[in-house]
Amino acid sequence: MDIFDFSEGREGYYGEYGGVFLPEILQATIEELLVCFRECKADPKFWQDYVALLQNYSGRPTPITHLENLSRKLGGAQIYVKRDDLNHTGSHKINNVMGQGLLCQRLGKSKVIAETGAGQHGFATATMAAKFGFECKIYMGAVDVARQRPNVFWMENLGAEVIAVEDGQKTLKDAVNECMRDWVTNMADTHYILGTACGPHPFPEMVSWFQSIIGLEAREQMLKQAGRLPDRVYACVGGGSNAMGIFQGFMDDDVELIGSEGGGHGVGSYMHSSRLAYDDATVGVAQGYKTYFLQNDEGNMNETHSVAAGLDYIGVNPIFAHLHDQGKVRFEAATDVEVKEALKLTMRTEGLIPALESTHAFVTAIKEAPTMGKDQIILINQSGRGDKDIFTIADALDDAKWKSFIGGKADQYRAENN
Amino acid sequence: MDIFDFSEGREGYYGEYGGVFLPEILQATIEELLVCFRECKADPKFWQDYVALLQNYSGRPTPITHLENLSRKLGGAQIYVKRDDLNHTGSHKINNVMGQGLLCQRLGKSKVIAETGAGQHGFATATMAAKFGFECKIYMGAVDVARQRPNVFWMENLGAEVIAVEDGQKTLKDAVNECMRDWVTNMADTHYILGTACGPHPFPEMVSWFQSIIGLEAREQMLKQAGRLPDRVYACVGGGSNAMGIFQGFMDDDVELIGSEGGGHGVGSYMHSSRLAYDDATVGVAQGYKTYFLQNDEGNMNETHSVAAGLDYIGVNPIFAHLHDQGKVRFEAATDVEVKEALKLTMRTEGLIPALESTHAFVTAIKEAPTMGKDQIILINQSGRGDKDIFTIADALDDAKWKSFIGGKADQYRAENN
Amino acid sequence: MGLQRFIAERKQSKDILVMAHVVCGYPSFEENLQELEIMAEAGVDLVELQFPFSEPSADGPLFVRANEQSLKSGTTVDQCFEFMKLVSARFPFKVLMMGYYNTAFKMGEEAFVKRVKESGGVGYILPDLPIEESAKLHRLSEEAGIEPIILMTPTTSDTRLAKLGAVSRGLVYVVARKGVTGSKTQMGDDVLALIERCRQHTDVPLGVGFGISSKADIDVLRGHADVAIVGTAALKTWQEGGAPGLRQFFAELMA
Amino acid sequence: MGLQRFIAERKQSKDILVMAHVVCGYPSFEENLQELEIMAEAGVDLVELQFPFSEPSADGPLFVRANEQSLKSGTTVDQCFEFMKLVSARFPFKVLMMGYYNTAFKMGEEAFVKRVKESGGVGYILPDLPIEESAKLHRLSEEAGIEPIILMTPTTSDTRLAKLGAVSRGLVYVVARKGVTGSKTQMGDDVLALIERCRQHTDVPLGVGFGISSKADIDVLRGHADVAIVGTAALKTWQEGGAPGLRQFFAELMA
Ligand SMILES: Cc1ncc(COP(=O)(O)O)c(C=O)c1O
Ligand SMILES: Cc1ncc(COP(=O)(O)O)c(C=O)c1O
Repeated sequence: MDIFDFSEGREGYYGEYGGVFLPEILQATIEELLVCFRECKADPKFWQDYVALLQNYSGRPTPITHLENLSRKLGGAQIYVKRDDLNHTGSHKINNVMGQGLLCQRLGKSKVIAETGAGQHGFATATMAAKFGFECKIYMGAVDVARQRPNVFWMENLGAEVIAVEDGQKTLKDAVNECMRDWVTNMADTHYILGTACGPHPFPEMVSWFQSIIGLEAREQMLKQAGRLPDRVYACVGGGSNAMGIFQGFMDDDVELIGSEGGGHGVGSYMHSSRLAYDDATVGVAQGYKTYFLQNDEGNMNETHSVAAGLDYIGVNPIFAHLHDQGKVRFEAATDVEVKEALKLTMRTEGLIPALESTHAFVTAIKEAPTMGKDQIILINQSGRGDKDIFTIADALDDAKWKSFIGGKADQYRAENN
Repeated sequence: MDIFDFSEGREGYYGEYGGVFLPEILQATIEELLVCFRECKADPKFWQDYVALLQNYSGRPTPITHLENLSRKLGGAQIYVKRDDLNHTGSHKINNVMGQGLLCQRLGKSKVIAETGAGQHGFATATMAAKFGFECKIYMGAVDVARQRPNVFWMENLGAEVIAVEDGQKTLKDAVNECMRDWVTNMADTHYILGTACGPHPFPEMVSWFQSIIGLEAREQMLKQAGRLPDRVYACVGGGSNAMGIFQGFMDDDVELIGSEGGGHGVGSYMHSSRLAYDDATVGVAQGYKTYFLQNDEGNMNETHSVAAGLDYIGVNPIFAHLHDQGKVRFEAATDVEVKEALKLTMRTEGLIPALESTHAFVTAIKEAPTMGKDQIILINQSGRGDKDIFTIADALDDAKWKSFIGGKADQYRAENN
Repeated sequence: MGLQRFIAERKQSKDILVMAHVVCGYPSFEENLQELEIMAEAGVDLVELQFPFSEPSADGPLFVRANEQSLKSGTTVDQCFEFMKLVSARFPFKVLMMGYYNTAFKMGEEAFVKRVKESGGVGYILPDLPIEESAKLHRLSEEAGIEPIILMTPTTSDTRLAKLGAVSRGLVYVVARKGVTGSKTQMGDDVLALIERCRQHTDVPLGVGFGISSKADIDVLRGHADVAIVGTAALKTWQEGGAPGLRQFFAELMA
Repeated sequence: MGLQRFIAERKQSKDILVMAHVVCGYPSFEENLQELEIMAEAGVDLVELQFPFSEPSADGPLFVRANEQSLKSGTTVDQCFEFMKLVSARFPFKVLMMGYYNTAFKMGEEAFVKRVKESGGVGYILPDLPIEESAKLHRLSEEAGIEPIILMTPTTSDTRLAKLGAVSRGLVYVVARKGVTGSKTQMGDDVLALIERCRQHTDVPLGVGFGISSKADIDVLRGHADVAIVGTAALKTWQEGGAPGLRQFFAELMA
């Protein structure tokens, strides 16, 4: 099945989802991007360059780790983990960003802009911009700037300008809007590095294409290491890029694909970011594309929540909306509380620190592994590492020593200033 | 040249340096370790298992990155970087730790202890212990515990007990002493995972052996990627394990090897940790071995300093003391100020964030590259990533926004407690 | 009377019409009425009533905040339509719905068109709805006798202008420059050239907007465009100078 | 008179000798003297004078801090030797240098041996110096007529005990248990068995130390060991009870 074969349907549509809903002023830019992307996709050399860049700069291929301890402890399926946390900058975000960097070069543009929530995509983009020599602006909700200062610190030191967005909820979705505003002004020399498989066509397809490297590697590695394909593959779903990335390796196989969304405070709480696992989202059009959004009856977006900033988003990529309708991907939610427990378990049992986002995939896998046979195999995508999120994780785990360390550090800084 | 061929000299001695200076109570334990290590080294299967473990768990081989921007900017030699920062847990320390984990299994011991300064080796050891199922105690100077809380946080969450050492300067060397004290009591079921190529024989040889994987990979990669060997190889030198690791790949070649030590406040300041680059150190015996130490005339150790906690140590591995005597490795120092500048340059020019330790190697390379020909090649070992050191780096760069973020965070925690 | 005929009629007595803008419910519907009162007095010909949306990505800071505040104070789509009904009944100018496509999409395109019509609106501007996605909505609008306002921009190619021209009806909104609403545009030869380009692809009247803030700006357009569209400048004036300020603003603008 | 002969002589009137310990310069040389006065009064036979070192890795917390404090207050190796000279002249007990090898290494082994001898010391204990590294120092010591104290421990194999025994002279220090100085040892059959094992490999007197803190402990050793070595317990008593405390401690210990 090629989900990106539009010859039978409308270009850029996955079932009824997707499309391009952009101001007229951007139509030429998005068309130019589409043309360039089609060229890149058709050019085997482009993909070779892309793979070489990731190998030499980001450490790809990332390995597959067999979690023997956790598998034994849970007593069911054998658990394997795809280690995209080992990428340069600490997550799968770098894959997409490096790909778009190459594409931006081909477009002949000298500036990049990007939205970021957790800061992970912004960090990756700032890194890429430093490497490629692009001018770089990162839009980030003011709330996120305040709570994700470590990433802001690195972005700035990598030479990016970080702009705190003071509108709306001052989080990810508002940063996306602000990026659009920059883009409609500066499209002549600026490429918008969208961070996930969302937004107007061709972004969902393009980001999925770059991320497909995860699944390509993983399929081959599973065959080599475990001797066969996994029965189930788990990935967390924010916008859906890491999940699309790994799932694409197994689309044509008899492998069950499970996306794990931000369950936040749980079903019925209206404090979550589960667009597909829960029943609260409806189809709408915003931020350039049509998909399931967490919105009210009038089409205004609801507040969302997840302990993982990278999952805390109103929409989901249109491909998943379609695959969900078709029953080709199953969606589950992991609540904040479950995520904290799974994180602790994973750290102690295997010495891995998945990002809070990735831990959502672990939660669902950990729930299901014991119900499976010992001869069955599951694969989890560890999209990122958690050690970049120490503030968030320390807060989540309510660590008293951490808090007193921060208190002491603050006192030290104040004393220095006097 | 095989520096570990002791058939002509005394076992465990490199020139006049090295040896075993341990209490009698540990002689049996160190003998047992030596025998086991000799078995492992002679067993090709052991090395295969070791390599496989690092591949599957830590992402080895780490790549070599060509720094085209920095090379162009400096206008001299082509600069390549060995990316041990991409390892699981963020530095080369994991290599040694995983190797000793396998060895500890073979020894049949169920507990591990380790000293740590910056926390990087402790973090790696705690990770390994979680993976292998060992009980784990990490000794860390109280001063380091206070300033390196993030690593302590992760070690504890990985299940290790972190013990703050209140003696002496309350830093790395005191943690080493405290480890020895634990070991003389609990050697029956405890293996001491020494973190660098120092200490009594066979530790310098053993740690060097495990770290030699860096050089093995790097040599092959340079030939493949650059078509030939580098003219010079740079590595930072704390205890000397990452430097020994990469240098071993080029010992028999016509390649100049340069170790970069912690220059701290500079020559003559007596606030540094340059044992070989400066003239302040003399030969002595402490912490189980004979080498150059920063000590006074009576053999009591001096205070040392480096902006990089991982270089801030009184001694240097005995192999380097010998290679220095023989003129086989050149030693230079990088001062704190130089390190900050090189870090900024590297971040902005290449999107890399070397650990403060590794940045010492960059400093020396950046100084020398412009004096070399464009057709010459240098290789820098990036032993670790700096994003784990945000507190140290933010302090070093004196970042005002970071300080006010910490102030705000402290206020938030205090408010929560009321 | 349809939008296009209305413009044609008005243009018999004026060389350029003026379209103004309010964000429904911001600062409040009461203040909206006061603003509209002043606009009517000044002889404004057309008014866009913006239905607030949570993701107004084509708007500049002032309107973004206006959208946000309006929603915060509880403005609903239903209230906006009721307000439209009131306004179109009370004032001599014609009223257009302005907003984002999701508002129409969520209520259903049929219901949306019906409701605009019922509320006395003569058309709508949905800046994030490209023509590729508008076929059904345009058909429904035609059936109902209201006009979808199409945008033409400086980045639009001639090929695409031709496509846009072919489906344009009622009024074409010529976007004077790149960017979002709100910043100042240098009204000069570039804009006139753009109008000229657009004119070659459509026969419907051309409104020019984005950054118009003074009589001088309008003077530049006179003889080239049919409608001058004033948005942010008016809201800014209202915020800073209240009713007297706004009265003076329109008096000077339309002098 | 050499150490071994001194022990033999003393043992004619006592079934077990006692060796005590002070850390030079801690709390101060003056207090060291007061302690030694009390030890002499109590009839202590031997005293180790510990030369403070910055990395005392074989010592427990109390001695670690004593080393540290002494260095902080400026104690030098020269002062320690001067003190040794004073002490060995003033008191009837014999004095040994105790410390870490770096102290000897830095001054040079010849100078070290000469200085110990000159200062009236009868030997030295360097716990981090294994016999493999001691050949030269042992030779120099033999020439000078002072004794290097060799340690035997519960983890030492019989093969190694034989090797140690072969080079032992003056006194062998039997380490009663694993660990560092300072914690309590259960003085029982294990210790006696260890002494028995050591005895099979050497003819020189055996001193037993690590954790001896009471008369009861010594009573266990009586008839098995030649010397009971008391370290931490005495320092702890001094810190807590001062001179009267220490006087009572030794009175009870040696009753
Ligand atoms: C580590 C990590 N995983 C997952 C996500 C979610 O994004 P996506 O669903 O596009 O993979 C993020 C987003 O920031 C992330 O940082
Ligand atoms: C990243 C990194 N590099 C280098 C070092 C120095 O150690 P060594 O000289 O043993 O490589 C450390 C020590 O903590 C480290 O963390």
